[in-house]
Amino acid sequence: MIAESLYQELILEHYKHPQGRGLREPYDAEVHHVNPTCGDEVTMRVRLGDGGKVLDVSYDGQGCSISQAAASVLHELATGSTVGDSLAVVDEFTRLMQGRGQVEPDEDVLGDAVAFAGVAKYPARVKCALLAWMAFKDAVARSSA
Amino acid sequence: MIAESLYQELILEHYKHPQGRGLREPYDAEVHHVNPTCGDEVTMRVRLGDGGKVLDVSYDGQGCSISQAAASVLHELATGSTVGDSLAVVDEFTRLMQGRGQVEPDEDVLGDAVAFAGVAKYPARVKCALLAWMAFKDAVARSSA
Amino acid sequence: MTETLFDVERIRKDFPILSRELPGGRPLVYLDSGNSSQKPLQVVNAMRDHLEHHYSNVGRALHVLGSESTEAYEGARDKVAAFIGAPSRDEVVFTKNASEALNLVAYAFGNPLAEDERFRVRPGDEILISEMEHHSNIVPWQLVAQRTGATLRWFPVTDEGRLDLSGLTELVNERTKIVSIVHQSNVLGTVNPVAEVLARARQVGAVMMLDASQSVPHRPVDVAALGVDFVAFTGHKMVGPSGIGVLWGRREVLEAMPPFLGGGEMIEAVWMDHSTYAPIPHKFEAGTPPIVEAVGLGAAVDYLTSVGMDDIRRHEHELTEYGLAALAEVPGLRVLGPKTAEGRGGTLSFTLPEVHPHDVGQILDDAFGIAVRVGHHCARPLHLRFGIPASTRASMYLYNTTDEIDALVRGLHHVQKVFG
Amino acid sequence: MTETLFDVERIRKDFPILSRELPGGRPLVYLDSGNSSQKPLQVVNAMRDHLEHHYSNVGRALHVLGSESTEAYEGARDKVAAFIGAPSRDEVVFTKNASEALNLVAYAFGNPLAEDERFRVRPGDEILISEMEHHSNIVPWQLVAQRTGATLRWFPVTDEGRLDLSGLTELVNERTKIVSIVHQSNVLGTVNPVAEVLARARQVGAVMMLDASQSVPHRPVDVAALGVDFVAFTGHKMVGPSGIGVLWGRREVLEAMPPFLGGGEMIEAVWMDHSTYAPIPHKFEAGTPPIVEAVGLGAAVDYLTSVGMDDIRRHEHELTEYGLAALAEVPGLRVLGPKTAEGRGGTLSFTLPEVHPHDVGQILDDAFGIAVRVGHHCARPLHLRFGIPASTRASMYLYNTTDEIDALVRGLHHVQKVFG
Ligand SMILES: Cc1ncc(COP(=O)(O)O)c(C=O)c1O
Ligand SMILES: Cc1ncc(COP(=O)(O)O)c(C=O)c1O
Repeated sequence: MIAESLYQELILEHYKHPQGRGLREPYDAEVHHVNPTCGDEVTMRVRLGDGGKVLDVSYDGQGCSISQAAASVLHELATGSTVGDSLAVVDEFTRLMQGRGQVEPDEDVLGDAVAFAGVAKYPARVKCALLAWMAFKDAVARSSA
Repeated sequence: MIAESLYQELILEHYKHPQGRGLREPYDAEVHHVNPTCGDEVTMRVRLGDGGKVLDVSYDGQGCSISQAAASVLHELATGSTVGDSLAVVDEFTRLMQGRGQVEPDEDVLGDAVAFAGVAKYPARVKCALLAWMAFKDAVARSSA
Repeated sequence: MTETLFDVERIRKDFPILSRELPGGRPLVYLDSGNSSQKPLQVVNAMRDHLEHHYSNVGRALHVLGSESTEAYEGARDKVAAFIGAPSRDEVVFTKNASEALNLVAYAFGNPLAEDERFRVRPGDEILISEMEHHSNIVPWQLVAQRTGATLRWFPVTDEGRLDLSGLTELVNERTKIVSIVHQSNVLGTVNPVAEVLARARQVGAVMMLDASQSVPHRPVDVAALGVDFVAFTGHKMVGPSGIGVLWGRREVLEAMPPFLGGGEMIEAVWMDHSTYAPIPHKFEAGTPPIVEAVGLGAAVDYLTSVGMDDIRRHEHELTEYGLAALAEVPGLRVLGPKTAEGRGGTLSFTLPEVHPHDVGQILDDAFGIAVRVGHHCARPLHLRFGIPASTRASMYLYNTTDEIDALVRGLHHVQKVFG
Repeated sequence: MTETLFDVERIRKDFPILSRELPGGRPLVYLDSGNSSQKPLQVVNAMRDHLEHHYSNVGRALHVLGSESTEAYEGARDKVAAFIGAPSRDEVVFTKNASEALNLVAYAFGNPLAEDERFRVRPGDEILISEMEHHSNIVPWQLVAQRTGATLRWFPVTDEGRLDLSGLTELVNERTKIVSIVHQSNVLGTVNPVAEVLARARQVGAVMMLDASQSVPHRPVDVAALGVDFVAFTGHKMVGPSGIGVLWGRREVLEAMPPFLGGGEMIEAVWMDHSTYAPIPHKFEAGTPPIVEAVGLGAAVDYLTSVGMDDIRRHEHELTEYGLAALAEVPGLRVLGPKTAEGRGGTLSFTLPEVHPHDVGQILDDAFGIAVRVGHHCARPLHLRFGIPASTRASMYLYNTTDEIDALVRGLHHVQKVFG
């Protein structure tokens, strides 16, 4: 079934057991992003340390499995990484999502996030996948500002 | 050619040599009717006498051959007739014009006006044929009022 | 299979798309007609025939093609007028969709050019809608309120998805300029009681409009019998083409309104510094109208009439009963709106615990080719009222079958398995 | 036959209606494309194919048909954007026709919801159009003036049918809010000098709009090169379907405008008491858009591009030269507008002494199947300017031939014989 290309086991896993969910203190910036067309929303906090280290990515929100799993995967990839590296992942993830299924994902950069490759074929769902990731990018920009 | 059903010799004759054209005194009522979609216009005066006699129908205007010939034919039919008889002709003429080519004209009532029968098949031209006749009806109503 | 007289299999043959195979070999189960309906060959062919043999602009042209197109276009108006029981064909205004029809009326209110007292709006005047409206019957009125300082108010919705009329006499009061409500909800299926609201509107001299986008396609609607001032609906939901909608209005009220869009065809005569306007309906039809779309809508009305609107209503009523019962078997599923088929149409919106509607819709589509709508269905305030961001909606039409409802229920079980 | 490279006979085969026989065995000579153009099979088939295999509503639907329709609809926007050189696809707004596009912009001016100073209108402010406008670029501005107390002014037209720019600096002044003129006249054929007017508009900070309904179909138009703020045109005149028009606007200006029609699809989020709006272009596309019509317009743009807009312009230029020379042979015939083909398109309007245009058109049609337009062509003030109530107009397009012009001239000789 085609559905399997979208609903990878890993996505469903993250949806059912989200990693790092919940808003935590302390944090440098908090942002709230909404996808008004479907009502999905996410609140995202980041805490940065010396040398551009991402100390914590905490979040809360509601939405479909894609948007929720994407937040969970993001938490795993970004926490403990650096601002530079994590933004590189965000860029690669964005490129993959906006590639309409034509982009070959760079697994080395994306790690688990590669499971979302199938989403790129569903334009209506791309926004769901990107919601948390755009919020993260926004929050990082505000922390560093 | 189909055109011949519309442009009867008699219509062209009246167009080229309009009868009773020109505004005359005295008169009981004057009206000005316009067909805004095509710019055709007519000014119409009627003079009534005792016993509902139509003493004069005088007019001026501009427009296509159908509208001008219709005014000329109207002048001939109505002048010297009575209000009652001439309005009967107007009614029969209106019925013919609005009949979409399906109405059998009553030649006894219509006289020369029967030459316009072909116009009824051209919805866009019906208004041209009726312009002067409607103006006449209006003018008579005002004179009698 | 459903019932005896209504030959749904024969009807389905008229709709080529229904036998289309989707990628991956899935059959199509189209349960999204509340969003937009499919079109029978009769409509598609009428449009093609017109384009290939008769097309030209209307009204303005004297030649053969011009007369043929004008007759076809104005003939479609006759058909629509007869279909909704309009006292006069001149009361049928063609718009681009229901939304334009609603905005057309909204723009009359508080328009500085409105001479009729009914359309004058002062700060403190009130506009009344309901909480179950489609955005197209909310936003135009918000804009009027913002332009004029009027107050926008609304009927609440009861827990079971009916219009809450308990506050009727206070909500419809001397300050109320217009009451505009939906005839049949596009989310709940609820059919609203028009007479009661209208009676009160008449008492206070308010104008009343019905958004009939979801009723005209599905049940016999007689505008004269309804007795309201305006009725709006849309071609694409009634087996007609996109690009055309209808505003019906009572002659006297339409005549009292200022023009909306200005331009060719809506005028009587134009000078550089002023214009006079054509009589209705043309006064409200500026520019080249949706000619081929009107031809298609005329064919759609013929089609619906030949099937029979009473039979269509009955068929959908049976599907609704069947669907409500079938959905009740899905664990945890919560239907929005009336739980019985009485006073409601075949629009079944619901939520599933722990599964977001986007995921429901996606899996139904991906795995089974079942097309439903997910989201707020352009009725976000109604979803807020029920405390949910979104729902899944299966909406039915004359070509749907109980088999398709069975497929939906099977699909929902699968969804629950995936997310179990 | 005309020229060497442009294969008009091959093109004519794409338009089934052109080989239609009219009642009485007359061939069709279609010289009314300025009114509305005919459609090639490529357009008709694209629409039919969409209706039979891919149709559903756009934007809102997640399922297969929804994605296919959305891709087709938004794909049409890409095509139109490329066709007119729009810097961004988001600047292309689909309307129902050119008239709606013009009204959409007009309704922004003096709108109480306009926050941007450019759209605020006070009594004494000025709106500038010209005496050669189509009613659709006159009446919307008369309505703005009446709503706001602004003054409507206009460029006069010279005896030879050109825009009289002698008063440019006075007419475009500090009080001018908007200059809206036609790019190519639908009566005179005149192509107006945009750059000169625009330069002055920029000096005084006025917004500038072009009614390109008659230029986009007939010559390459690059909106970025033109440099104005808005361009309006319409699908049915460019071998596309009825029911769809286009407003192109510079992103920054479109973003500064208040919304026009309210409803589904133009919103971001809706609460009962307020709403936020979608980004352009959707902010201006309330309700279900003309989906199938957009698909048809996309196919029309593909078709025109495959023929080549430069070649179309050249072909029409040759027809215009030929036509002007041919008409000059008809005794007493007076052409309105430029007497040479330079800076004018293939729209040949004229009067015949002593014969009313209605009679001309009727006989051409009845006797020879020649379709021309008669009347004021929705440009009554221009006719008043020339002291005539009406004219006869032959307007040409890519599928017309010099043979057809010959037929027209023969027809006119016959007309003169009948009325001689
Ligand atoms: C110059 C011009 N402007 C505007 C229009 C109006 O276009 P539409 O009728 O598609 O709204 C037309 C055609 O009728 C036109 O020729
Ligand atoms: C109840 C209701 N009102 C209005 C509309 C708007 O119709 P359209 O999109 O054709 O303008 C719809 C459908 O979308 C609807 O369901």
